[in-house]
Amino acid sequence: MRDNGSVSSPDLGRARRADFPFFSSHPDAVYLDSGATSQRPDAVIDAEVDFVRSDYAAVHRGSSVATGEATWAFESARERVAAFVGAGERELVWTAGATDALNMISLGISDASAGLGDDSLALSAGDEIVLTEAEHHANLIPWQRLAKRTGAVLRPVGVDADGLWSIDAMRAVVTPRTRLIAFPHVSNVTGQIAPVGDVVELARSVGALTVLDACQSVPHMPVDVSALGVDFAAFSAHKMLGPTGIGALYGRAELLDALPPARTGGSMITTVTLDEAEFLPAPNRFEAGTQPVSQAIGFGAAAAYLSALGMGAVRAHEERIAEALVEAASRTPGVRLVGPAAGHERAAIASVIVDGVHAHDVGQFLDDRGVTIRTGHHCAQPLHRALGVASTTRASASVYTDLDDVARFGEALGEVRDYFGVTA
Amino acid sequence: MRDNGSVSSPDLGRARRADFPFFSSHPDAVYLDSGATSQRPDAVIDAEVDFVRSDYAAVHRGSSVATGEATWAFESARERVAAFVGAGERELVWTAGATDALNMISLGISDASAGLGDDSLALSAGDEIVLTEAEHHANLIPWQRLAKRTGAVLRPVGVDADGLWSIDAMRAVVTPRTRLIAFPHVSNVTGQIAPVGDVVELARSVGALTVLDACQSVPHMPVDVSALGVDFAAFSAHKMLGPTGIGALYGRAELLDALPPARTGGSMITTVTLDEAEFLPAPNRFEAGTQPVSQAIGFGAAAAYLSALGMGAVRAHEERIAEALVEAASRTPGVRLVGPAAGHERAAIASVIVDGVHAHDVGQFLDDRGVTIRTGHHCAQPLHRALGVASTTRASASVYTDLDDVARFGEALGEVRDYFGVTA
Amino acid sequence: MSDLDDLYREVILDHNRTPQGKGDPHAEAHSHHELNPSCGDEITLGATVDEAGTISSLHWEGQGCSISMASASVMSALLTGASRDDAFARIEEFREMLRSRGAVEPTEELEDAAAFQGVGKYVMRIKCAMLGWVALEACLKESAAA
Amino acid sequence: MSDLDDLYREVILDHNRTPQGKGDPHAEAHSHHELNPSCGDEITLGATVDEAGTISSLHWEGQGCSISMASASVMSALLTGASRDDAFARIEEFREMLRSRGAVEPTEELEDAAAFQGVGKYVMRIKCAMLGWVALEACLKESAAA
Ligand SMILES: Cc1ncc(COP(=O)(O)O)c(C=O)c1O
Ligand SMILES: Cc1ncc(COP(=O)(O)O)c(C=O)c1O
Repeated sequence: MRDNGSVSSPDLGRARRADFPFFSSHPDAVYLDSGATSQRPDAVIDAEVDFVRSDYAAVHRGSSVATGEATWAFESARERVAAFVGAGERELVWTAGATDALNMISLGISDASAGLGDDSLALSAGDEIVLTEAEHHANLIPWQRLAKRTGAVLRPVGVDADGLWSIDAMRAVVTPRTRLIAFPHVSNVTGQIAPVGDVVELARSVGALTVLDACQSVPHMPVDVSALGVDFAAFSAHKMLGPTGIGALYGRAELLDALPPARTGGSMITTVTLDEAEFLPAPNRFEAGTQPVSQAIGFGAAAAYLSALGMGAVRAHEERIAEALVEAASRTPGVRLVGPAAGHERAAIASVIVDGVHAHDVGQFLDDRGVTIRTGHHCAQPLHRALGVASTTRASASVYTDLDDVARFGEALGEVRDYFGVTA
Repeated sequence: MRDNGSVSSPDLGRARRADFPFFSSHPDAVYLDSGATSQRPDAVIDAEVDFVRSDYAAVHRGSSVATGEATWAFESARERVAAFVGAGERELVWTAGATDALNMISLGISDASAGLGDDSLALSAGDEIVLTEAEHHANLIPWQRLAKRTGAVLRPVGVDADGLWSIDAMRAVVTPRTRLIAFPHVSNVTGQIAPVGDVVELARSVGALTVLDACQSVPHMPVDVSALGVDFAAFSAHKMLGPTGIGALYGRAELLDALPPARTGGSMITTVTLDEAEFLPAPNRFEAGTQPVSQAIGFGAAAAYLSALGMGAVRAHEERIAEALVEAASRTPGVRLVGPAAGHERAAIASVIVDGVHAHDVGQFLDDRGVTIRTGHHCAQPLHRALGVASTTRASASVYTDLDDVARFGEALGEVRDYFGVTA
Repeated sequence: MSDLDDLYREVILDHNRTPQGKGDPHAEAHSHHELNPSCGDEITLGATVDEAGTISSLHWEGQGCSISMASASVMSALLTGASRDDAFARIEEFREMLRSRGAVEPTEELEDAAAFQGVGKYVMRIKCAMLGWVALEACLKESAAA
Repeated sequence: MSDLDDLYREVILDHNRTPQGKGDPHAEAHSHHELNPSCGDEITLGATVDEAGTISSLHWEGQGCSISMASASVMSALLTGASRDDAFARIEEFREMLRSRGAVEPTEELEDAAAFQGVGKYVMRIKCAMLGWVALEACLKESAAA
């Protein structure tokens, strides 16, 4: 289908499929739902399974050699994931996922505001939280709840008809009462990439904290949270070739030590009496209870796998995929592509609206053609409301995605309206 | 070492080891740390790995066939785990672990008390929360935090010199202002088994809710939460032959529908605007974000594995192990066993204090003899303070534990004081 | 017939193009709103039950995929004029057919609604097909209680 | 020598039985409390540094395993009378030896403290061995800042 003769990176795309057992089971699968969750390579599965089969033991509790070795493996995984995103070791907290990480921040600030911990992070009635209309629910509802608990006010940055927000629109919303700006590094619907530097500068100019939803960036491009200068960031392992059940919270060291832990229990304390508990410094203060131990080993292996590919190369590969996705959608009659226009920077995510055919039906048709994509509101109802639709059809890529996949997607997309008898 | 000729169940103990790859890697291991975390059988590891290798896809989001199949597998696992503990399907919430489950309750009640949700669960200043001095930190600190947020007061039920609490002592503490009673089904230090029926009756007499910490019971004996009549219960997969990174919250249907969800984000909502979000009914309202999908499959497989063994048989086996542990500890000079006296009911958990030798040193010595046990305060500092020590040495069993393991533990325990030159 | 064609039978595509029963649900004695949270599809359906227990009038509005819209349409044609008890029975039968994932054959009573049998194979679409039926069920329960 | 005997060398068991430097830490110019949260072991250590920058007096109390107690004892013997800078250097060297998991050989300067080399193999015990040393480090930093 592609006629400009460009090829994707020789090391990525089809060449990588051999590493992913999912593709041995489904050799013809066109898996374009990596934005929802990615497949896992053998290296990740084996790291976890080998650990579970031979080296499994409790970590950070007790003194046995087995515990020592398991703790060592667990902490090495932390170092690896921290290094992968440019965080210090003490700045990386294991969480149940990105959603959990974002809640950890908002619930912690709630407790700080209620006088349960360092009040440097407390919000008062009338303080403002800025976020975008493009937010995934995970980076929206926790702030709604925080606002309800503290009397703070949400100040949304609107999106345009293509679903895009701008730094100018954000500047117009930020005031001296802005205490926190939450925003998506990459939108999971439009693929828009945020001008992080500008947002950080804006936040600093009013003394606000920044919270970066890095779910869709960390798996797909080089991300260095320290260099970006954000205060907090969240991402999930399962979108970056790692296991489900684990994610990470990044926070600048002094902020993490000040943030009250929302989840409490074992292994995060120093001294506990019946009345009081004193908490450890970060990251352990946030890691109450038995941690996702084998998942951390898998997460570390995923970071190592991506590091070996090189995130610059991954981004370059996915830029070519993104271009091809845009081209495929743009050339199909009756299909409207949301997000950045052709020729503009975007992640390898393309959401489309097929005129006259509901997204569920589009999805079912593509599925029948062996093309797995995602339909629905993608946990971004406000953004879809702004786009004027209840749902869209989204294709999203990863390191194993190839231009052939995009071609198969484009082909099937071209047949949808015919099948449902919609006249062009 | 045992001389009374009794043998353990032919189906449990050594016979089961073939199912656990950990023991192929470590054929001589005496693993007596199952109270901290258990080993996983092939059936559990394979269920998860097979799913990840061939059937992996997002669940509950989108409409593809792959998603449908993954969702089906995920929900079947829920049915299995729910049935295993006598819960309805809608009454079982996946959590990151037992600690997370207990926090979900306490944080939800905090929000209810702050006016963010159904106020039938709200606490007011002066309301009382009863718990025991034997509590694991996971069932203590969340209630301390709840008390601080609401002005409620903690009323602890004390333990005696052996670390045991009694229903009489609890009766003396409960008042008409008691709104909630949190207690451990089985103490992770003493192995004491709670008189659940009496506690539930007591709670009902004053209209208080009951929260059962079932971490150390569900893996080791038949537990039917509906028959027990508790309002909430929490347990973890990794202590019952399942994966880390997942646990479960049980709640009576009407309570779960009333409890505000502490963690918010995707997949737990109906309608979301920039200002407001409406939440789904239970269990989904508590399952924000991508769930521990492959871990749920593993958890389901663990429940199936234990069901096949029969929890009655498991308990009978572990009763014999418990007896042997008590005997081994009691016969060793200079060793003090905490918890129920010989001849009394207890779980297969035995914590000891070796006169003149610190628990860490005891643990190191046993470890050198190939006996993995756990040393420390076992996340129960108040209980240890009551016992008059900072730490104890704990042996705990599971389905693969054999009387030989107990014999090796007893032997090594008998040599400890000699090695450290403590005169008898 | 391919799986896809089995899902999107001609009768479904027809009903989707020219839906029956569309009208103001709030003009009826009882109305109910149903939402499929995973895709945002929604239906508001109203029904009036006369003294004899017959569904004398039934109208709905909504937006959604072809399965949910066609299903509401087929149901309108099938159950307008039916007795409440028959309607409950048909709703239950329809649900059973879908949940059985193809194992339970529809009876003749379901008429055109039998065309939705293929939906059972697609777990994620069962909710779509049930949307209008669940809304009617709620209206009927309300009318029975009144 | 077995791994266990390498961990519990004679000098460690001796120091554990008859610890040196025990006394009231609060009588010193600076004192600091250290806790190992995983086991509850704790040490309070006090130190006085004279004008010349020499640790003129050092006392501690605490309870813990043989490794933590013997280590505090050995350190007391080694560093009482040492200059602050030498003490910082020894503390760093001791930490390096433990963290290297046996790879870094101790220098002669560490004297009896070299006996703790075997601890490095046991990840969970490194904190035990460091407990008193970390407390002294905190006291010395405070005295340097004053
Ligand atoms: C009695 C008891 N309660 C709660 C917990 C906490 O469980 P988890 O660490 O799996 O969250 C444990 C285990 O550590 C326990 O033994
Ligand atoms: C932009 C964005 N933010 C947050 C999330 C939530 O991540 P998780 O579901 O892994 O918690 C997702 C993924 O669904 C996402 O794409």
